[in-house]
Amino acid sequence: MKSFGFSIAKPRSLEIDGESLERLHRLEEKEPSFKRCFNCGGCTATCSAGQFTDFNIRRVHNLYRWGRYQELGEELRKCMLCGKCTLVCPRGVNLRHLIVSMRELLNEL
Amino acid sequence: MSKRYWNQYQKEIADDRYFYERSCIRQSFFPGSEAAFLKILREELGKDIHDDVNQHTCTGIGYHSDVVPFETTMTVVARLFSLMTQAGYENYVPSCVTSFGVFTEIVETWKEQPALLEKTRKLLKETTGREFNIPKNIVHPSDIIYKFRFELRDRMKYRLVNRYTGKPLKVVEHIGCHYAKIFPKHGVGNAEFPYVLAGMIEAWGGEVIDYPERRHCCGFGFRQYLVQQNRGYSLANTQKKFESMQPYEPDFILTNCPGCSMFMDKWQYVIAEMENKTYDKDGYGIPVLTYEELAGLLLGYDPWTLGLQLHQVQSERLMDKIGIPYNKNEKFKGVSGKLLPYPEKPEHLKV
Amino acid sequence: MFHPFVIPFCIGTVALFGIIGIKFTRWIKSLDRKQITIFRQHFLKGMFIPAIKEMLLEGLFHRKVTRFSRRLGFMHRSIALGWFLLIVVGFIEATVNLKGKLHAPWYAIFYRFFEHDQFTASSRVFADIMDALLIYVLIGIGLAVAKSLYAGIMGLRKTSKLKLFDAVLRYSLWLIFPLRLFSESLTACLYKNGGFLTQYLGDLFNPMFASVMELPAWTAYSIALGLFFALMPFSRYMHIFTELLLIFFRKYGVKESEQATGYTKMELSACSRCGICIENCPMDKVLGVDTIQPVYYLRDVRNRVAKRITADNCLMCNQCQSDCPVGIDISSLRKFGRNKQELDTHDNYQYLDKIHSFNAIGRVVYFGGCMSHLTPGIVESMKKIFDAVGQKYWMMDEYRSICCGRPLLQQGFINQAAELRRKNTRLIIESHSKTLVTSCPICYQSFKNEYHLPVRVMHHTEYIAMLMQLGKLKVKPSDLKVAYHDPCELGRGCGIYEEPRRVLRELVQLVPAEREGKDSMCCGYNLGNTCLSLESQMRLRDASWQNLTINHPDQVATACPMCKKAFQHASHNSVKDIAEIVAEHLIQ
Amino acid sequence: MKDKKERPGERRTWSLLPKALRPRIEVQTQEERPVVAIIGAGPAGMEAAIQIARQSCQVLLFEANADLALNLQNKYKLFPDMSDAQTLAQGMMLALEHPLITVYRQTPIKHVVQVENFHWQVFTEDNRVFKATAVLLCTGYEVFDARRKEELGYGIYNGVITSLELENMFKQEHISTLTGDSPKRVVFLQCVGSRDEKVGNRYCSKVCCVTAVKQAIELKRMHPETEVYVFYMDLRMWGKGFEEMYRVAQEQYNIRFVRGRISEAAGTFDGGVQIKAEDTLIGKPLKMRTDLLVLMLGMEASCGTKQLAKSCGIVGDYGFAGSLDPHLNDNHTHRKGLFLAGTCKRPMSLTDVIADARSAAMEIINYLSKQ
Repeated sequence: MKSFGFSIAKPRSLEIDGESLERLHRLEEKEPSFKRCFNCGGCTATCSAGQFTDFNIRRVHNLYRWGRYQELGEELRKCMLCGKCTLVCPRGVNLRHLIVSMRELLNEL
Repeated sequence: MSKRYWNQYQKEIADDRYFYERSCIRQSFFPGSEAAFLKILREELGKDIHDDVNQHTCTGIGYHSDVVPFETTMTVVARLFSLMTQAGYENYVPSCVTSFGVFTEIVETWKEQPALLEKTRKLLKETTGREFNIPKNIVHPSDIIYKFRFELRDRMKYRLVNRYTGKPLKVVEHIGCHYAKIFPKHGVGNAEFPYVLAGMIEAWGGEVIDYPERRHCCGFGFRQYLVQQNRGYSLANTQKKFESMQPYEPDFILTNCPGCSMFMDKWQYVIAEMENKTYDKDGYGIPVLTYEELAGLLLGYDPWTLGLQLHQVQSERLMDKIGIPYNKNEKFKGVSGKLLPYPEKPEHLKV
Repeated sequence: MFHPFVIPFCIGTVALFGIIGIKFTRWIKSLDRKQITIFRQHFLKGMFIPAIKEMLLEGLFHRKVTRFSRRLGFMHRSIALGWFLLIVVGFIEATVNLKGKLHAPWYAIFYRFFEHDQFTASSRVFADIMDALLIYVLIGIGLAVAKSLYAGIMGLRKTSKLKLFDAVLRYSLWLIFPLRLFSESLTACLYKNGGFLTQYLGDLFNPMFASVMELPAWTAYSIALGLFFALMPFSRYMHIFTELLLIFFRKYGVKESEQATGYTKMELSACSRCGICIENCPMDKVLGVDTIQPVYYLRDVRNRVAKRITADNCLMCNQCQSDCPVGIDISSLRKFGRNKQELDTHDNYQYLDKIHSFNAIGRVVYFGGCMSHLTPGIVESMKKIFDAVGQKYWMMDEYRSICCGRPLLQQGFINQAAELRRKNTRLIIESHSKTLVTSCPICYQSFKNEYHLPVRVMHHTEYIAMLMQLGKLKVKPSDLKVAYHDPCELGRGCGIYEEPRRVLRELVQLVPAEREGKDSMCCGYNLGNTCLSLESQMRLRDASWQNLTINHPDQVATACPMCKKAFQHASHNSVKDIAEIVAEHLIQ
Repeated sequence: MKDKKERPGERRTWSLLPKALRPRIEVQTQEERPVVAIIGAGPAGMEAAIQIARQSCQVLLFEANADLALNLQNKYKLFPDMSDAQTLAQGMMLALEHPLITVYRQTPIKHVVQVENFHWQVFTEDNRVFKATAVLLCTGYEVFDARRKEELGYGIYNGVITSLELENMFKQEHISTLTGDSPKRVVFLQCVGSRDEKVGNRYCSKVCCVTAVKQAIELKRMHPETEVYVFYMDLRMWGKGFEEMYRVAQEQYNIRFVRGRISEAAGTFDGGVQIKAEDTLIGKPLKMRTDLLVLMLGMEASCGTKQLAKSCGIVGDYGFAGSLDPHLNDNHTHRKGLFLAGTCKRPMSLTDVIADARSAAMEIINYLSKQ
């Protein structure tokens, strides 16, 4: 491959068709309650880590949903696993397991 | 009814007596195109078109790259108009879509702000001692070819039909953004239904492909490609278009803008070398033609005189499909009759 | 005094002690520095006698099993103690016969085969004692057979499932004593040297049959013994010796560290797979999950086939740990199984570096815990109580809370948990306070056992109990009927059973739950399990609620925000934290 | 016939009792009219009673409380037309004064029993028995107990009130914080006790969205300077005029709608409430101090509904009474002669309740005509 001194910029829009959602399906298998989220934001509002940083667990799992693993980066490491999010979730999503599972799946990258 | 609505999307295109202004970059990248245009107008259609020896840039690239201020651009453009006035013409025909955009923009500005017109007249007078009239009609050469597309069709030797299958060729048409996106009413079909190239393709037997990113910019974008670090954005736009048109398997791309022809052609090489990806089935890339080259080809002009060999993606396979004969040995014969050295072959893109 | 048939026994015995020796050495060598230091510190403190005493009590008498179920205890005791006595008395018998001369080990074991002239009064007595002991062991074996057929006999709901290897071993163990009885009876038939039982049985045999069968029977006995001994170190029966070693080290203050060590291996091998841990496990009892209990988990770890879900799908309610007769630190072993080395990163919480402490000299540091933000009733009541006794306080996590780190630790994030502990430790130390009161049992357990804080750590129930004892809190009792729910982390986790009850007794009428104290049922919201669905949690909660309300209390009291939330989420408004009940009974 | 077997010997058991303890059977034998017992005199029960009586049937209307239509009377204005709730209630009560309608106030019903194929007996708490040909359950709803969501601070912080309490303030035409000042900022929170798996209520209570919009508008009318925020997860403006009200609330009253659920509330030193939510549309956590936090309480099956549905064996989802099917037999149960109307089935708006009561009346008349 030749080097031109620049590369093709990646689009900022979500290009879903080209993405493999295999990792999402595996997450849904690991923690089925994930599918129930209706994005009320209760988790982010109560999040212990979110009181100190811009960590937004709802955003994190939406990024994961669309396979934006790069943008997720090290975000999940900010989580303290205290479980408040799980406790407030009106849809009964098991967020703690979701976070650990996401970290495991992302670790494979 | 529909015809009446369609009339609202037409523009006025002068019949004859054109003042031609050449493009800065086309002369180096597609040197045969402008010559072919003049030939078609003079020999096939018998029109009066003036090609002035004193013409110069319109500053379009500098203007859109924020290098040249608007006042300067207006004065430079005024000098071009004064050349036209001096030569006794009223219909201005800029070869370049960027120039076309700049002229329409300036003329519209003068209409809204007469003070600027006066200032420009003053500046031109002070600097060069020249005076000018505003052109009656500014049209792009593609408008003229569009206007006379049926006349040309009758003189053409070939049609846009695949001679092996008998089906119309599938053509992607791409219109320069500055043709109809800045002042929609100055384009055929406005910005909503740009028809200038599609009209030619349909008239000459081809089939226009309507693909999702049809109206997307080619990626030229002035500031994007001028700075090396930004070229990735330019390239990404072009790639987006290619990704979108690829499933339709187009036979070639037809453009009316120098930037678009250049970038859609050359970026195919860059993408191939970067990612080993081409957008036709066989790895040769999709040929990109200007409307003059296409008209010339169909009228039976020599492809090497039209300058097709200077494109990145080569057109032999397309000519084979249409049935246009060409001499392989004369591909790189110079004007002097001597063979020029062959260009270096790309690693991934086949030629 | 030798006969070739003793060879299997000899091989087995040598293999047994050889392998045990190697294993023990390895384990002891791989203890970590902290454990060795503690062992050394305690070594000179005269722990030897108590250690031996407990080894005897547990190893032979099976005191804790007996406490759980007398029948089960009897079974284990009859096998262990009976066998032990058979060996000891057999040895004495042989020594007496040889008048104190040294003799080979097989001589005592196969004494009846080698010594035929047993007509003195003392030898008759020995023969009768040995027969009595044999009967004692055989009763135990009989009970074990019955238990394997029907667990209910032993007061167990379920018995642990076996693999083939374990089954072979079990059958060889079961065979040993009937074979001994059979062989001795045959010899008694031929030489009249038996005790009351063997002689009685021997006389039933035809001497011809006896003379033919004698040697094969003794050989079979020797093979059964040899096979059992040789395979024993690789099986669950290894627990017989390991338990003794474990008790020894435990008496010397050795505990599980953060990472698995040789001590962990001892604990793994010390599990006798009695299955008591299945008995009260809420996962099994309420949800019917019967693959994750310690007996299976430890087996899988030992066989290196443990799946993640077996380690993960546990509430960490510590019910099994409190029931375990061997006292294995199951929670730690499970934590090792959850170790997330590959995910457990460093420097995750740098964003906490900016947080500064508050100068709280003379104040109590109050740490509500993350969850208390969702139960403002507890926090407000604690503030009221502090105000009522004029105690100044600094609520460390009033606006934002740093987690104590225990939830991470429970899930195997050792580094990350340590990082949070460091941050909190710094804040607490820099506050210069002397007392830390927390409302969350999870934090309490963490501060108490996982942190090394130079301050007094109290759960609010302890704190309130202390205030009451000092007579500082003025309260007016009412005749409300209240049942108390022991949170897992506070009760079984930290042993705080009495303080909350003492507080409640001062205020209200305490009515008992069906199971309480160390048998209290987890509310289901325990943070120890990340895999449980909400539906399962709710089932656990409903079971726990039913257990609590068996005597129709007006209110249920608890001392943990999680438990409170769990019950509150059901259609019950009548759950309160002890702090709230105290605040309501305060005399203004 | 099956129903008969369910409670055999119902009568015989009484005869074993001493006379004084025996239930008094009050026989309604004015004429040979069919008798319909309606349990619960809310809008549904009252409307059905009126409609059935107009068809010349005898109606016995039982109400556990001393007042009729308590829930309705607690309201101030009705959405979407802002008409007066009192007027509506008074009108209905006036229409109840019909010779064929007998209203039994303070008469809680213990259970209803089918004695013969076409005969029902209604047992009151004080051991009276009434005979009826058909029974209509209109036992209604009660609001969610906000204390179950402790994190929202109801019952702990004075600034946290329920939608009912706010409605009451409207009725008294005086809105104030505990300190007596008029609130500078009021925050409404939707879906308290509905759409929440943690408290076991997965369903949408249907009316809270528009109620919050209505109350917000009323609030702005009384205190134009108050800032009003509505925190929602989805705004379900399903009824006639609802969407228009929402638009008016935005445009005319400048009520601000924030998409996010409030998950924590804490007291502030000056007696206000600090809430934590996320503005999910920009993806940032949000903290806000407010003078009043209004919890829009969802509907749950009332005690009476739960108890009667259980004793009749018609328990549907979440303790509500279950109808035969939601389309053609929504007023029927699987027991002949036992009908349902109103919010004892599921959350409904007042408009729907009245329509449902009329349809129940029609079904009952049809049923009676076949006897």
